[in-house]
Amino acid sequence: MTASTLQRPQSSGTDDAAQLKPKRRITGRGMLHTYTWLIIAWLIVPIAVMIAFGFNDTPGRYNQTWDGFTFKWYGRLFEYSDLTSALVTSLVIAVVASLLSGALGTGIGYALGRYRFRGSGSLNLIMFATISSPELIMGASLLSLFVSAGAGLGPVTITIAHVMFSISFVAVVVRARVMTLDRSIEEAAADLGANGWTTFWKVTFPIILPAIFSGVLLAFALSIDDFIVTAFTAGTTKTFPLWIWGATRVGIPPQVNVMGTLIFAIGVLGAVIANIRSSRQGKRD
Amino acid sequence: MTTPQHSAVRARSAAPAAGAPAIEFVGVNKNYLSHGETVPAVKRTDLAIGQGEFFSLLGPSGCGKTTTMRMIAGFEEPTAGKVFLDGQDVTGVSANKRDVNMVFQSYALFPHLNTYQNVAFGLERKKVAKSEIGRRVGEILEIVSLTGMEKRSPKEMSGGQQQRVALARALVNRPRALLLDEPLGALDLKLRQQMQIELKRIQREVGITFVYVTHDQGEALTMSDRIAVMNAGVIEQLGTPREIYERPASRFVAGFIGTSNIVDGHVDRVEGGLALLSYTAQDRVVVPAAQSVRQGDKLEVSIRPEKIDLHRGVPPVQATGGSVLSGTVTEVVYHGTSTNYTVATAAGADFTVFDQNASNADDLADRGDRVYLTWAPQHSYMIGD
Amino acid sequence: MTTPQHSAVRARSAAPAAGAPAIEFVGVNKNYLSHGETVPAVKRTDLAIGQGEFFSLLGPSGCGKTTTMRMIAGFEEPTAGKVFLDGQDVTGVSANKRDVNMVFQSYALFPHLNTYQNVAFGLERKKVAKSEIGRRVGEILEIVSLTGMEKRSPKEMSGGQQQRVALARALVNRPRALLLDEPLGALDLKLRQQMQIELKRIQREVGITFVYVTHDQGEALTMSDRIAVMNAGVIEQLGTPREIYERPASRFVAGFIGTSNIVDGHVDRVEGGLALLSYTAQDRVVVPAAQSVRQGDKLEVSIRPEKIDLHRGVPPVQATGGSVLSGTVTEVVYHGTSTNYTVATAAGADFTVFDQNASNADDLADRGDRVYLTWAPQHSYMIGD
Amino acid sequence: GVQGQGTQAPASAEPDAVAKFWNGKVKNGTLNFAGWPLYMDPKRPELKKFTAKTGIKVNYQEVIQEMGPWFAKVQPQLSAGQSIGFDLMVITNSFQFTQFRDSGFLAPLDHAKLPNYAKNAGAAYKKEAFDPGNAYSIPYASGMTGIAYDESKTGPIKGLADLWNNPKLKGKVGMFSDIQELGNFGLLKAGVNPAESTEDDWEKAAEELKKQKADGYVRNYYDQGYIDALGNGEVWATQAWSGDIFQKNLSDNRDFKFIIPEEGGTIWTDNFTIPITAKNPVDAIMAMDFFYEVANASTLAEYINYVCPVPAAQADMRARAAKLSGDDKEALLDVADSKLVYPTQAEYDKLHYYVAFEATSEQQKFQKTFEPIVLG
Amino acid sequence: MNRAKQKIAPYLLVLPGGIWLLIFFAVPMIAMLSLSLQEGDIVHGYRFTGHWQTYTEAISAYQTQIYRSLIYGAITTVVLIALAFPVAYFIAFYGGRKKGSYLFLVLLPFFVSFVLRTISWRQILTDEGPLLSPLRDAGVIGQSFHILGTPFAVIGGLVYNFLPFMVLPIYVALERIDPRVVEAARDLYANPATTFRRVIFPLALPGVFAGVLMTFVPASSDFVNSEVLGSSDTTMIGQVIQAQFLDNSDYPTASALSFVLMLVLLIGVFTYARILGTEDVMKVAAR
Ligand SMILES: Nc1ncnc2c1ncn2[C@@H]1O[C@H](COP(=O)(O)OP(=O)(O)OP(=O)(O)O)[C@@H](O)[C@H]1O
Ligand SMILES: Nc1ncnc2c1ncn2[C@@H]1O[C@H](COP(=O)(O)OP(=O)(O)OP(=O)(O)O)[C@@H](O)[C@H]1O
Ligand SMILES: NCCCCNCCCN
Ligand SMILES: [Mg+2]
Ligand SMILES: [Mg+2]
Repeated sequence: MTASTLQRPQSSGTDDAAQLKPKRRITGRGMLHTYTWLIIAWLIVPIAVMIAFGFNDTPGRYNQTWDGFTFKWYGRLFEYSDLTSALVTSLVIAVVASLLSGALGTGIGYALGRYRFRGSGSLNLIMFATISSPELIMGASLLSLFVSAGAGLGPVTITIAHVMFSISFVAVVVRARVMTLDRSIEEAAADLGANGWTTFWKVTFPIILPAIFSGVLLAFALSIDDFIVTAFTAGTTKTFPLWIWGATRVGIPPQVNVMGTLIFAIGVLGAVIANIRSSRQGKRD
Repeated sequence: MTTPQHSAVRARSAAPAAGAPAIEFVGVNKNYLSHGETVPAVKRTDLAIGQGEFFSLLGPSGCGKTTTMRMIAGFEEPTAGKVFLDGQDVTGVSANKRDVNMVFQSYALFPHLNTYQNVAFGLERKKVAKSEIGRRVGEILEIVSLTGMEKRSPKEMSGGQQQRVALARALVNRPRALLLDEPLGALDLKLRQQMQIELKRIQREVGITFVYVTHDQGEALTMSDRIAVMNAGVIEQLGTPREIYERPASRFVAGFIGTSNIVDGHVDRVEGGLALLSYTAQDRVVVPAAQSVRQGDKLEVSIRPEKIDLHRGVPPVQATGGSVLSGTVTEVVYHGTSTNYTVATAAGADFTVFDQNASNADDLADRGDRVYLTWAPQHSYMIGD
Repeated sequence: MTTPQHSAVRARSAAPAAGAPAIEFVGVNKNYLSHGETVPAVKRTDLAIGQGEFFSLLGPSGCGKTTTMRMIAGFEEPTAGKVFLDGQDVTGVSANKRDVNMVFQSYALFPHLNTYQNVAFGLERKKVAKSEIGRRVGEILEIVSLTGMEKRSPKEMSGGQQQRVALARALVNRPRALLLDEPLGALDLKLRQQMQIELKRIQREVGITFVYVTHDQGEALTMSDRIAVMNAGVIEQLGTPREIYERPASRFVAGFIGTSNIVDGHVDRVEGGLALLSYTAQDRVVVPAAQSVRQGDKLEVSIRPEKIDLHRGVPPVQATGGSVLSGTVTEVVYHGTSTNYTVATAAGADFTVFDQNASNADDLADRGDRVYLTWAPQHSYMIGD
Repeated sequence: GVQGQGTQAPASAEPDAVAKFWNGKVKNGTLNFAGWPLYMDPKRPELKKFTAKTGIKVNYQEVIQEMGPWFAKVQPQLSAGQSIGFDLMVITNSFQFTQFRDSGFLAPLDHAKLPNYAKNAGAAYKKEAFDPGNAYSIPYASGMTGIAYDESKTGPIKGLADLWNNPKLKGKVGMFSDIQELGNFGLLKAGVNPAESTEDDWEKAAEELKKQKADGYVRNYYDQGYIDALGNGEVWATQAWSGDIFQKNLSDNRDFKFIIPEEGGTIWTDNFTIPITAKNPVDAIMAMDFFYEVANASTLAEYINYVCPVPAAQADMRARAAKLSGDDKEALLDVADSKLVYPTQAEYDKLHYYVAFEATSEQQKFQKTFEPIVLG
Repeated sequence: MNRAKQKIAPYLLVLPGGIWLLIFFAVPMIAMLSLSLQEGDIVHGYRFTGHWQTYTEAISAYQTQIYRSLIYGAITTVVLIALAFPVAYFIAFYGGRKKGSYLFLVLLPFFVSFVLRTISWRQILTDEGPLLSPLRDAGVIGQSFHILGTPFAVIGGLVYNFLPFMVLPIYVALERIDPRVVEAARDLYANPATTFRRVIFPLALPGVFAGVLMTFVPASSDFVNSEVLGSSDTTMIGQVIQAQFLDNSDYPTASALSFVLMLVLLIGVFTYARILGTEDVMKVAAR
């Protein structure tokens, strides 16, 4: 009948009540749906493998073949003190780097969003360059600098590097927020008797704080997972990714899988909670 | 064209044009499914829109105007019933195969194409020859006064100009009907008024049926040949602007279109087709009464503010044949062309009285003045529902 | 308070309130520097706004309304001249130290604070005691009918509610004057009308001077005690709504406020303070003439559409004492409360005639009808410039 | 004795340099030890014993997998005079050893603090050509580079010819990415003794290696990761270090074979050294000497199966075996008699020393010759 | 007074971060350029001699790897567009209220370390691993058939790791398309295919461009995927640079190669961004 020949425009997400018993047809939409899930499955495969092998009752150091299920690696999570300290190093660097780049990036982002000033063009260019430059080159050039300057490598140089590539990301996020900030809100504060300082801390800062926070989170994520730039600037310091990299050649202990799983779980949980909170807020609008 | 067999089914009000109506709904019903629940958007509707008519759908938000429009365009299929265009059943025919075009509220111009390309889009799809496209686009751009803007992209144009591109893009295809869904909603007052005039001019020029959705009653009144007032998925009244304004079929219509003064009371007497409602010795309302009205019935009477005369003293003899209500002026608002008085009447209701600041009009009253309102019985009417 | 020494300098129209005006501009001038060029935004302006006045600044976009307002608030400093608040020179005093408050077009509510916190913001800056703040916020929220909404954040409120928070946030500080820059610009028609009434009520209640910026003439007419009509940085006319509507000082004001019919012609005769302009034997315009008018002068005469009577036949004798123009109806637009006729007249100009659909009014004419327009001399006037 | 060499070594460190370095240095109770994977029992029994004995806490990390990357990694810090985080590191006698020493990155050893070394080290391990007078290093272990293979998949393998021609091994051969190691095997395949090779020989060797690669034999070039590739079947035969195979078989219960190719293999020495910026050099040198106690050398060799620089350890192993019985006894005796731990003359005849470089430019030339092979 | 403060405020705000970027982004590039023109060795130190021959030597020794990297990068990008577009399309147009959830699933890999998930692929694809062993046992593939070490594995890894970077910008572009515009096309007689070709795809192009920028550069300069999943047949220039810096301490060669790579990529990126406008790209990049 008529309904079955109908080509549905894509906009309406709902089905017609007219199609009382919709025949299962192979539609473009259905194919796309299946395809999308296939891609998602593919994306998840290595994660699933990582998680699974954290439960592998492997006898030796080579966690490669399935030897039965165990929880023991969770109990022996901190058995490799150097692995543990690599993780701690990563966390410390990520915290310091994200806070630092948060502060520096906020300054740039705020200035770019708020003022027109000479040099903002070049600044934008440098930011664009840091965002689009290959990490390899940034790492290599930093190494060149440190080597030329005769500076040793270690946590400090790693942090410097991480701050460097995170600043622009923070700045872009903050700038976007500041640009959409209604200037008259700050004028309103002045109008209500607030001086410049009070206006910034009581009005502007709280309003752009969520953007700063997402910038800092982004920087944290970039830092803790960074491998390439870190490889060039680490010297003998081991971060979590570097430790894993080193261990690949000689077998990765199941503890790495466990740590990976835990980081994954915390990240996912955090994202889900943040999402639920923001969607609750959205609903109140 | 043969007379379609469904012609027996007619909309409430006959279409003015001869032959098959440009657009016809027969028993159309539309439900949406939302979160598993059925949302009735348009309830059983019959409707015929004549050839060349400027037809408006008027009603509050969510009443089903857009849904009606989208069923004509082919973006939604009716849950039940049929849609005819020029007498042909188009139910189930997809949008790109229907010979009607739509002007969207947000314009929906193709942002990556310039004016010329936007306007030529439909003709290209129809495989019209290049030279012919050029000719027709040029022609229509002239009609909408956009000659010379061919190369501009949408974001390089003002709201009003974009609006006209959207119009040209639809009109250039010479559709059987043009559907306009709140086309002026996004424009500011001045531009809106200007575009109203422009639209009316263009419609006259091209002679195409316009189906116009708006929730602005002023716009509907000034522009339309006929108006359908919708409420909760149902057409409550269909008629010319004057029919609808002066004889609203329901309380809803009366309230939605223009300002109405509404007063209620119990019938004291029915005489010569007129019902009399008394409030005090002097205060009374006389209204043409339906056959069914009996003494003691409770009635609601509606009077438009421009029909009322306001007197500072006791009203002249000639007025006393009709209604008289005394009261006190609580607000006087000067509007330039007119002055509006708000009067707290003896009948309990607050009345608005509209008075043109005409050549012979003095200031009728000041705030606090004691005044009398009078009007002829034929300018008031009982309201249903 | 002592009379300030500048009191000799007076704005064109005397402030109605006694004592020092709430706001006074003396020789104020404001230029912006944009891309190295000087943009004059407000030209040499003297202005006095009285205590408790509802004062509107009306004018087209870019005429300098916002700039004027911002100079009062202290967001901009005049390039030349002085600004006084309650007789005190505040030129150079920064915004946070001026005792006036502003309501922004976009409301500019603090999105991270709830209603209570928004309203309390100004009092906190003034270090008012906590309990006192609570009391005053509660009081003002009651005035703006927002009691119970204290905990809501701005985005949890409708446009109209936000508007009232903005109002409360300013009013709670009991400023010398409240500045409102198109406060209703973002609201839709219905809400806008509702808020107009609300604003007027609140102003009456608190008795504070309101300086109101709008480019909507209807709004200005209905709400203001006095209006300043600005054009290109200059106040073209300052007066009550009625003064401005009925006796516009310039062609610009006449055109900007309401619809004006403008007709020109050469003076045939000057007699008894009236100038006569003839077009044909029957077609003539009679207008009160200034002393300087001589025979042969070219005059422009303006008549409001609601002052004109439209006759289908030759006009009655009583009307011939004034102006008579014959013409043809080219457009009839039904508006419900009124009908507008467009008439192409013998004097060359197209006339708009406004006719209330009053109780005694029949349809005056149809499109194409030959008609006569008449009006009394005193309802027309010569326009300057 | 094993003769690894770098460029012609200068005379041993001046005596006052030793004094200058060690003056005022004291034991701190911590030791950061940089070692190689598969170079010590994962339970670290010797280190535990050392801690028990001296109170020095040892942080042992398997951070070295190849000499080039290790040198590159620590070079910036050492140049800047900063600590690399390690007090003791085990480095091979390849040209990077010379680079370390010539850059002044190695602390001169105070032999007064190495009584066990003086007493127990084999004679050959006291006159290494790459470090005359053992001024900067004493051996940790020696080892051979040969071929390891999975006999179940390859059948018998005899030598380098298999890695070049045996059709069964196509795409299943692993080679070292260490330039020195790779070059050596190229030279041996070309019939040249690496220690006596000339620049022309290097070209020839490079040709051999390129051919091997072009013919599709090489799956990849590996650092210490070769053992993993062998374990997971990525390669079936590979260049390998002698003791690794023993440990891999032990820990994973596998049966990989190790041979010295009939065309010849190489022998090298890994050495204890103290980075010049070490924070705990006294603790480090105490550990060095500790490993020269016969009992400790014995258990270390027992586990790692590399060539032991302490001859007396062989007797110790036999003595300990005597106290055991059954499989354990068997196993320990196997180690004591292993030709990999105590090679016989027959083995030495097949073993060659590394290419020695007269000058840095030569070493760079060597590197540039073979590098592009590894880097695809 | 106030005005002067306003004037210097932006500079004060920008200064710390700006200096940081200058010293640790701009200056290093110069240091690298300088290093590439030096001669010497790691033991005796490098001196500036303006020895540009390092460039010619390095390029001629490693041109294969340079080409290979650009080709792998290009293939990866093309495959990414093909794979990502339908996903982005589905989520943008049919995702409904689950849009957020779908995007989240697509971003899931980001919650696992880059190195770790690449290694996980190695584990899956290994010659005697869970994928190939059963196939080999079943006789579907030959004894020496393998995936690891082949260009397929390397490009597969690159595609895997960068897929979200392509889905996201395309999604953002598609999301921004006003559904009315699509309806307008249908209204103007375009069938679904034409609507896609003439309206949806052109409007999604900025997203595709941004995606290309965000994937081509990191993919063609990557060394992790080819190191973990590849072999010496798949060596990319990133590995060479990495090795010259971090294994061989041949700083001049490494710097010269880095500089060449940077020029090739940055010139590409900047002309590309010039054409498209950096703003859009940055906006998407910031997501
Ligand atoms: N796709 C949909 N799914 C579910 N319900 C819908 C959908 N579209 C519209 N509705 C519902 O159908 C009813 C009619 O909607 P419609 O859009 O036709 O109203 P409208 O008169 O155009 O209103 P407005 O003036 O606000 O545009 C409303 O209740 C609306 O919520
Ligand atoms: N900061 C500024 N720099 C340069 N020129 C300005 C600035 N602000 C306003 N102007 C110019 O000054 C003139 C007056 O502007 P103003 O904002 O006062 O107009 P307005 O009457 O409020 O207009 P609108 O109704 O559009 O709000 C305009 O020509 C405007 O372009
Ligand atoms: N598993 C420990 C291996 C130690 C090998 N070191 C010698 C490297 C020779 N280039
Ligand atoms: Mg609608
Ligand atoms: Mg303004």
